Amino acid sequence: MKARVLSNRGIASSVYEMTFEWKGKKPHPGQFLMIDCQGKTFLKRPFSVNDFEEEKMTILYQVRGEGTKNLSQMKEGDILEITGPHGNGFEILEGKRVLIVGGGVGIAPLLYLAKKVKAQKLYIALGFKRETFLVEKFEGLGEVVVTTEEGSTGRKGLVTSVVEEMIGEVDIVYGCGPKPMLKALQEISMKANVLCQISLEEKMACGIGACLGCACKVREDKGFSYKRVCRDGPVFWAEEVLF
Amino acid sequence: MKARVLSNRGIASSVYEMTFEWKGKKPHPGQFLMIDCQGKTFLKRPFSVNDFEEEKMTILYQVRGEGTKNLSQMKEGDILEITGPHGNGFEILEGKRVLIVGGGVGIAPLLYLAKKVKAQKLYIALGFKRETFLVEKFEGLGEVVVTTEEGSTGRKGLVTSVVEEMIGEVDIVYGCGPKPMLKALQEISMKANVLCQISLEEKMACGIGACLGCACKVREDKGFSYKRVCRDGPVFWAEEVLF
Amino acid sequence: MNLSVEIGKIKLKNPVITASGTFGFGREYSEYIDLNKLGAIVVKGLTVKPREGNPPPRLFETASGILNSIGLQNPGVDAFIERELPFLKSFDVPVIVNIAGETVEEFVYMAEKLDIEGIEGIEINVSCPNVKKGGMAFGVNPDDIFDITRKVRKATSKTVIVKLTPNVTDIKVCAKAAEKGGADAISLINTVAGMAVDIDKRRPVFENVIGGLSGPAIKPIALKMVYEVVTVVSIPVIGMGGIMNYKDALEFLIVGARAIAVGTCNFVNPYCTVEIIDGIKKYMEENEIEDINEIIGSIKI
Amino acid sequence: MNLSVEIGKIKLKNPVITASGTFGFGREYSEYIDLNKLGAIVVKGLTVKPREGNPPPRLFETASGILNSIGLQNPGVDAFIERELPFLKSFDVPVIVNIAGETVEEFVYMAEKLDIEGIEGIEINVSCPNVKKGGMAFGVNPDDIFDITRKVRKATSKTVIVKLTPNVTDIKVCAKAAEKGGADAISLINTVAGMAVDIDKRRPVFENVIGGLSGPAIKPIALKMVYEVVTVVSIPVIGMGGIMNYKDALEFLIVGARAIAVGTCNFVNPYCTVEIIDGIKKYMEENEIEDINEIIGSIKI
Ligand SMILES: Cc1cc2nc3c(=O)[nH]c(=O)nc-3n(C[C@H](O)[C@H](O)[C@H](O)COP(=O)(O)OP(=O)(O)OC[C@H]3O[C@@H](n4cnc5c(N)ncnc54)[C@H](O)[C@@H]3O)c2cc1C
Ligand SMILES: Cc1cc2nc3c(=O)[nH]c(=O)nc-3n(C[C@H](O)[C@H](O)[C@H](O)COP(=O)(O)OP(=O)(O)OC[C@H]3O[C@@H](n4cnc5c(N)ncnc54)[C@H](O)[C@@H]3O)c2cc1C
Ligand SMILES: Cc1cc2nc3c(=O)[nH]c(=O)nc-3n(C[C@H](O)[C@H](O)[C@H](O)COP(=O)(O)O)c2cc1C
Ligand SMILES: Cc1cc2nc3c(=O)[nH]c(=O)nc-3n(C[C@H](O)[C@H](O)[C@H](O)COP(=O)(O)O)c2cc1C
Ligand code: FES
Ligand code: FES
Repeated sequence: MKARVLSNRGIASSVYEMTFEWKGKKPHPGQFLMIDCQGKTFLKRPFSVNDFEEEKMTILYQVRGEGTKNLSQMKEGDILEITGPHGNGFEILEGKRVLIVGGGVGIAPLLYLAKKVKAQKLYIALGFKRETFLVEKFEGLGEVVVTTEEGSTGRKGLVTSVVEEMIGEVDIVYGCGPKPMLKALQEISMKANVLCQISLEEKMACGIGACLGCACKVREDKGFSYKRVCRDGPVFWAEEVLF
Repeated sequence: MKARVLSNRGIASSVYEMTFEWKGKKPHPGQFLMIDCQGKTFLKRPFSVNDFEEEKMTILYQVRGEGTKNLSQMKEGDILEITGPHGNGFEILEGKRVLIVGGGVGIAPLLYLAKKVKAQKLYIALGFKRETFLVEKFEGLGEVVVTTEEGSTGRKGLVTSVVEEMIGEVDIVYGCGPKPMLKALQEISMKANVLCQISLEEKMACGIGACLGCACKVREDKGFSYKRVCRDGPVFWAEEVLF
Repeated sequence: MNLSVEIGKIKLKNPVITASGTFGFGREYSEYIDLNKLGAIVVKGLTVKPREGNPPPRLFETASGILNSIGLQNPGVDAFIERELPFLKSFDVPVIVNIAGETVEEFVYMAEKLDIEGIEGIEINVSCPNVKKGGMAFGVNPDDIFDITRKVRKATSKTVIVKLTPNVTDIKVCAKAAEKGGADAISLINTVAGMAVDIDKRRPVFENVIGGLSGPAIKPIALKMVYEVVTVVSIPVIGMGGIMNYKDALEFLIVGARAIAVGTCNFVNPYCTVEIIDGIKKYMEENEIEDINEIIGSIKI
Repeated sequence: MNLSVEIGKIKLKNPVITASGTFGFGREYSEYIDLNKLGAIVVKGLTVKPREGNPPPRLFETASGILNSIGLQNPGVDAFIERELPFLKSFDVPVIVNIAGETVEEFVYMAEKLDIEGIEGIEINVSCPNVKKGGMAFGVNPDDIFDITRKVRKATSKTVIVKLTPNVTDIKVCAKAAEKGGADAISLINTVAGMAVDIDKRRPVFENVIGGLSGPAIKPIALKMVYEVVTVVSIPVIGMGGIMNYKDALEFLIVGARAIAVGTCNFVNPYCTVEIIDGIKKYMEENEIEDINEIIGSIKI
């Protein structure tokens, strides 16, 4: 599907926010889009839905390689080729005490989730290395705690320390961020016997479940199997994932 | 070398004129540039110098494939990667009666030539299928005759018919255009024993004479040899070319 | 206008097939395109027992291509028959099953099991470069190709297609061995063996070290091999490798492929197979070609 | 910081070489870069007699690569010595001469002729896929490789490098044959055989039908073969195929290439060899690597 870029701006060093027209299906929080980043890239690249409202889609992305670099150079009026929304998204259990945990650019899918989560009580913990971004958009949606590694903004330390403190007060945790963070969420939530869903990343080709390229190891009765991050995920119950 | 696009506009159906800043060497008429057309193209593409004045280079190009399509979408401020000027260019013999003959987008190198040719008398014959372009820029530089195949503008017929009529009144012919036209120029000029230089095209990789990819068959004492369009040309004395 | 072609006993509405392993069992793509429009569907390679496949990462993007190291993850031949075949049977499109054995006996076992209604062809994958014990060893040796083909031929009433690996000195010898073994058709090329290194970790990108290269990067290689094979066998050839659009498809048909398969392109554009069919139709209209068979093998050397 | 490496008796300032046929005899590129900065220059393939080469078109752009059908156009070994070598000798850079014979005797003849001052190495091109009678036949047969290598080895005092074709089932066997024949080093890969068709004319793009594929498209194939060869020979390996930047170069060095050659990239960017040298230096600085030899073969499997 073709989509017209409405805006594209840097919001932190090498982090951009892009909005584009969206005439396709309405996304569910945690779902992602496959975007042709043009230039010399060959495959489309996956990006989470950061926000969505009547025909306007937002993504938040970090420049990492050729594809994201090309994206960052796009301007209003440019046309993108996109498929999606893909994947399962977060399972929303209404009326719970919810903790949303994001690390770095992993906060991307969590804004739209925070808007749609229908919690009884919503805590939002956002962890950054040094520079923070997008925090203001979370404010008002729940009780926001920010951490930075050196304490330049908010609490000093890792966002998982916040989770450790609060785990007793919530019914479910939703997380997205770097692998070590997700692993910590898995441990903390399993120990506390609290529900936890995490959004994973893996290299993707098709994004729809056909190529079996985006394998993620999950627990099975008899041992393990590989699930597809793009179709069976990207969101998994933390307890089933084998890191 | 990086060059900033100053303007890029369509001047006829699928024919564009682009100008860009040029801090490189001053070109000689008939020389060409190798331009990275970006997108999925791999090799640079050759384009003749259409015009040049103090740090401003102009090319005229027709959209034919991926590369020229990408070029046509560039905007002011975009940055191009370019090498050149390459090739020998036209040999300018001062004070002669000159006939410049162009066919279609082959007129590209002839504008800059017409400006620099220092003729005693300058005739310019420009042939088009139907739509004409750039003619106004040639006016004032010499006596201009335009032909179109159906006679929609100017004389009806092929530009070579003009050459046949005028060959007796000139000392040298310079030509650029489709192969059949160049072949006709070769025949007419050789029959009339008039000097004639033609600018050839061939697929290019390096553009500087190293890959031997742009072979053009030329007469040799003992038979033939292949010369390099990019380095030994693109301009050849018509009599030496074996079509 | 006739677009239909025949591969062995299989009648295809048009010469556009899906390449094994790039189209799953059709389910995912059925959300994007009408499967009934396809010439045929070749399903993901099956093994006797279910296989978990290789650990991630399994994919790596290269210049105009991808390296994959999926490791033949599949539910096994029984689960395929039980869980996937019924879905495929609900469409009016020939189903070809790709099988990857580790021994000749396994190939024969699967061919027998799959000699059932709803399946029209068996594609013998003697060439998957990802399984250490399996494919590779067979695919490069003409005698093995002959042997497997002959035994599978005996074990099934279906059209037998032998899929060749490009990682050989002389693909013609392999093709002739398959023909002599009784193959109804030959398909090629499978992926080209390749590798990538993570320079930060100084490790191969894949645990298996070697992966299979596919996509437009390999198209010239594929086209050359299809051309060579067509000149030495009289059975139909299914050409594939890097086909991204109808023009690429036409190149393969012109050199003599009776049908073409689209693989990696499905990942880039899930609508591509149908777009290629439409593109071929349009080309035929514009060039006033009545029958696709006028294009097939029409190359002038 | 040490960037120098040794290939046989040749000492290279750094491991970056130009690939034969992509750098002419150095003249054209000397207008862009300082040839003294290069590890070595390998010149265009030479034949006993001058060769005119193939009729145009000789080039065709493919996805991330090019097909070429130059047909070994060159002035012949005598004219090289007379007209090109003096220019090359004016630089402080090892010159390696690539030779392409049509018979073993021709290889030996050229090797003897070139056993002169100003030349440091002979690269035996047993693999040029463009000449019908020549290269191909030798390059795929280990016995021929052994034979040519042995005889050239005897005919010259220079470092002997055998350049292998990738168009074989098992490159390891070819590499071992070259080593056994007395080669000082092995270089690979030459171009991959490929083809393209003009769908309007329904003709092959090249009169020769088949061309040689080079450029980033083939990098994964090249890297895999270099890796394989390194594991089976103990002589140095020069890796090439699709190298476009210092990261690509590092991949080859990490898998074990003692030096790397840059081919097609020169066409895209005439400054690329020097940029690659600078890139490797910067990488070593940033990673506090004192000696390039710490990188070579450092892959962890
Ligand atoms: C379901 C999903 C959702 C995602 N959502 C977002 C998002 O909202 N915002 C965002 O900035 N990024 C997101 N990513 C990651 C994003 O897809 C990659 O950063 C992007 O593909 C990199 O492309 P590139 O061409 O710039 O880099 P490349 O040159 O392809 O790679 C640069 C680096 O990024 C790594 N990388 C490449 N692709 C992936 C991938 N698919 N997953 C993880 N790492 C990768 C590479 O290993 C390499 O180290 C998501 C990934 C997945 C799987
Ligand atoms: C010395 C020289 C000067 C040139 N000057 C101009 C100019 O001033 N203006 C202009 O419009 N064009 C010029 N050309 C032609 C121009 O280079 C090609 O049109 C361009 O490379 C096509 O690139 P593409 O990616 O758009 O098309 P592609 O997809 O590469 O090809 C599209 C079509 O163009 C043909 N083509 C591609 N490259 C060349 C080539 N180098 N020569 C001839 N045909 C080719 C192909 O065979 C094909 O039919 C010149 C060519 C040469 C050799
Ligand atoms: C992810 C992936 C999985 C594949 N799995 C199989 C397989 O199971 N069996 C098989 O015979 N070929 C398999 N192939 C090879 C393709 O069917 C095809 O031969 C190859 O990819 C070349 O075509 P393409 O360039 O159009 O992809 C696979 C290819 C890819 C990319
Ligand atoms: C135009 C061209 C001409 C070539 N000529 C020769 C040659 O004369 N002798 C030779 O051994 N290899 C020749 N090669 C092969 C290159 O040296 C190199 O092995 C190959 O191109 C792969 O490297 P690359 O991808 O970096 O170009 C040639 C390659 C190209 C593209
Ligand atoms: S990306 Fe293809 S199955 Fe997930
Ligand atoms: S383009 Fe390379 S020699 Fe002319």
